[in-house]
Amino acid sequence: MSAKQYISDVVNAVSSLLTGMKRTGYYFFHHKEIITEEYPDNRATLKMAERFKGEVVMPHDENNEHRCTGCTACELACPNGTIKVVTKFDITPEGKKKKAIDKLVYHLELCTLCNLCIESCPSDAIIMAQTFEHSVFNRAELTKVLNKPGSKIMEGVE
Amino acid sequence: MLPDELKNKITELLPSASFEEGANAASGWVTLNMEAGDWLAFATNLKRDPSLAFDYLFCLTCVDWKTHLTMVYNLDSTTYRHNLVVKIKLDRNKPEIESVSEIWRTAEFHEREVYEMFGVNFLNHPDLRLLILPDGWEGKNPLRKDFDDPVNMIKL
Amino acid sequence: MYRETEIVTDMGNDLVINVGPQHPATHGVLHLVITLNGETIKKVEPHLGYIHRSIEKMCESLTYRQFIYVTSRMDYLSAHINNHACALCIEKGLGLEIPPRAQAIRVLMDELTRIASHELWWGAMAMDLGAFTPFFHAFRERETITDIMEETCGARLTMNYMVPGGVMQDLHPSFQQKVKDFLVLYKRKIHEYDEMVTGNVIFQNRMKNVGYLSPEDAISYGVTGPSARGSGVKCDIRKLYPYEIYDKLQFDEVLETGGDSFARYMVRLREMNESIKIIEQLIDNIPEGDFQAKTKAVLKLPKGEFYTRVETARGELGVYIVSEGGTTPYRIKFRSPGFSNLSVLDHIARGSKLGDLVAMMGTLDLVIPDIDR
Amino acid sequence: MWSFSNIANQLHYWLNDHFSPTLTLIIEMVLAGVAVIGLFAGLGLVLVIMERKVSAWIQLRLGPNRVGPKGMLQSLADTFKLLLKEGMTPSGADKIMFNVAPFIAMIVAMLLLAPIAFAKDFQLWDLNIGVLYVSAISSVSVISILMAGWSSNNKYSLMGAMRSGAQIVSYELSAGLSVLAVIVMTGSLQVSDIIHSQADGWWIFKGHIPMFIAFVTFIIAVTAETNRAPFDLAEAESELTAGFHTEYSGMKFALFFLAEYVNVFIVCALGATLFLGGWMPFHIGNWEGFNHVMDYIPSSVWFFGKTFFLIWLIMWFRWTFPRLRIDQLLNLEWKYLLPISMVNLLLVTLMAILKWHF
Repeated sequence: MSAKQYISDVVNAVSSLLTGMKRTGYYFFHHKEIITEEYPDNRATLKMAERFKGEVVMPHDENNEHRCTGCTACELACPNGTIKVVTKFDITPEGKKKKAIDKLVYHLELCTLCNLCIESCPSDAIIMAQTFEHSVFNRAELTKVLNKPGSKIMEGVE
Repeated sequence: MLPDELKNKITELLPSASFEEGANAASGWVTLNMEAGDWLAFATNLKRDPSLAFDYLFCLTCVDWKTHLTMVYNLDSTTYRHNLVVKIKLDRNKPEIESVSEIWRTAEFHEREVYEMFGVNFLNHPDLRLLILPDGWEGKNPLRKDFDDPVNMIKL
Repeated sequence: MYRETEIVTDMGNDLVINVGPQHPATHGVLHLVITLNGETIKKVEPHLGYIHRSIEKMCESLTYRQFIYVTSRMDYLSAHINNHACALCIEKGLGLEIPPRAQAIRVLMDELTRIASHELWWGAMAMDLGAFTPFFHAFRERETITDIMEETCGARLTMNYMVPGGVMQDLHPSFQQKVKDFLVLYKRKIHEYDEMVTGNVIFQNRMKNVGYLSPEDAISYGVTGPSARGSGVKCDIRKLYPYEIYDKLQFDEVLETGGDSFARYMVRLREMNESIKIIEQLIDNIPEGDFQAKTKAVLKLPKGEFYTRVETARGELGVYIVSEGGTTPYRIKFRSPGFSNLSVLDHIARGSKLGDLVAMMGTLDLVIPDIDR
Repeated sequence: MWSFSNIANQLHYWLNDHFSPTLTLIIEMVLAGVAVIGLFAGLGLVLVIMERKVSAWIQLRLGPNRVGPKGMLQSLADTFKLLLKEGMTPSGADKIMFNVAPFIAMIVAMLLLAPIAFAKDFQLWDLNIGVLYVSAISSVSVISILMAGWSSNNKYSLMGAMRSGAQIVSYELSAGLSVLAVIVMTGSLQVSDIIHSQADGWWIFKGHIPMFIAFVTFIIAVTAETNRAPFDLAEAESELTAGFHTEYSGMKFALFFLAEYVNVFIVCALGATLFLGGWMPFHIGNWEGFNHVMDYIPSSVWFFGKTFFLIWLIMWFRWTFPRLRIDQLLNLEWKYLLPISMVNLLLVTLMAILKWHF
């Protein structure tokens, strides 16, 4: 190795190191570039994307009515057995028997949030909610019944 | 090489080869059935022959057909870019086949995987040990169709 | 019944150390048994299976629509591309025509995933070499991509946005604008990657002439993706066996001839720019129309075998479906890139120093769930 | 201006008036010991929080900001946590050596605080071979690392310790040679003499380029000697998990941790003393007015300002550069730093003989 090359090696090495230090030094003094989100503190302003898949919920209107017919399409579509539809038979005013849901049991602890149940639902009875703080102290709390007590199916949904 | 030329060339090398129509039709790949005994010599030819030059084994796996096992070798040539699928029937009770890890080094890991998942014994494999299953594994081969594990497999 | 690992009692002058299953450099639960002579590596022996979930067995009991989501859990960094490969294979079996809009969306998402994956690789690799700062800087850009994903697909990492016949939902109305914003941000920040890491003399010394992989060995060991392209092997499936609309797009296959860790590093950095090129071509030209082809509610593949090859961020992913004509696959095999890429580690690591091992593992870009499946 | 020497002298006289000379000496020693332990703990806390803040800002983060005002009490809380944790000893370890090693690291760090002049006339022990004392004692720290690595009965620890041994021994050379450059200029090993010789300007300015080169070599060498990134091969997280202190937990780990930070402080204080004038304010030749203004800034502010500037520099290195490999580390020392500092020392000697410096 010639002396000239030796010196140029040292100079190049030092200059490459200084380039990196310039970049990190820039960020050291420019605190506006900080990207930390102070999560629990910014709950009020935190807005999730509207399509965010948090958990499966069943929307009810003001009369405590939902759109679920109990067709078990979601149960069949689910890869993990997350949804269990328990059906019962209602008597309609005309005196006919009609299938309806008793309970729609949803196991959040098994759910992979793949959206297949929502896609498969023919009457748009279930949707994805944007909640994400799911931790609970008791695992049993993750098993949810999606239809509210005393709810019934909306008029005109088949 | 076009599929028909490839078939002719292979028939030259291995007269006993029978071609399977329909399988892999969507990919347009030549599919070949052969006996386990000829495999090592034939594989060497596939790699060495300058007009074939199958130097890239991109997939090696096994299928359990309940009556027999089928080894499936998917080959590609980086010079000519033609593909070949080789299928070899094995006896399900005593599956044995020559290892091709000397020809395609990638086969070493894939064969170890097939060894533990299907129980195929690869002859002259340099290091045929359990790769994925834990040491001291007792019981059947997990990917065989009759494998049953009531503890860890949840039936839906 | 099986042969087992021999328990070595007399090691002579060798030092056998276990790197993993819990080790900072393996980014997961990979277990390498390394035989050392001083600081020099004599042998690397991978022990797998710590997170093997037997996805292939699981898929055998799931329907064609259902099993796609499971593949997100293989190579979680290119989850979208894995789903894409499965969807392609099913479509091949069904003989489905995909609407052009769906194809464009799929390719856009693929390339965004590829950039996100390479960004994370870049940060993690610099962290392996002892520079912690790049990790956070890479995440700044990656975060914008995951936000775009979240907006359109509803999830950040395991999107499950693919269905046989197209994509699950149409693009979010703000998608185009957000991607354009990302392109601006990316172009403003990409030179910092070179300033902080690529040009750094310590980094170059750590990477150059480390872990040399010859083209012949790369092919023989089945190494694919950027790791093989670093050795000059043309193996980009997007170019060789184009799927979707890749044959209509202008982009280059990135090749380096060095074969060492630095070449593999440069391939990945340059590949991000190629992905940016693809996104730029597509973002203003997304065709109008359906985002999903009409399919039956229950899919049944005809009897036969179907194989698709797709280029993920790590290399070639093969999906091999054997169908008996039912609603579930009879046998499914995933040829994951990580598994083959790992097999070459012993070959290239012999004779180098222990500190080089992290550089090699970093540039092979091993994702452990991809290896274990 | 008031100075520490007045307080110290008054205390000394007061003690002498009330107690016998022997008792006075004992009391003074105890006081000094308490001061050093307090300083040791205090410095550790301050430096840990500083490192976390520096790294956070470089990495686009906020850093600790929950405990106390702006997170300033975070390291205190961490210390309490470490105190409460169980200090485990692995069953295969050499128990005595394993438990003694962190204390050796701590004692070395404390001993090194003795000859440092924190302010004008504020020095525990102004011995006539102060610089030599520092070089000599700091070499002992490698023993604690080797002990920890060997006695842990862990291969990672052993490798970390061996690397550390090779590293510290070789980097001692160039650190010593660059210190020698200042000593050649000053002609004294006494810390107070070195500081006084810089009354008309710091050595880094007075000594032309060779002195600057000596300063740079010194900073690189001490970064390596204190096992800080990019030379943190003894710990090398991604290779050896935690290197020599893999098996340590609780307060024993905390002692290693604190000793590392105190060592950083000491080498930076030494660098500030040798090259940047210690507590000596910034003086330019014979600009009387300017020098007078500078004298109004307390000497302790000068000393700590310079020291913390150097510490910040070393932290900046750590959060920017990747780690070297072991052979590259030794190459850097034997092929680059050592020849450069040797030639440099010749130049400095020539300058000193010919009185070329200012």
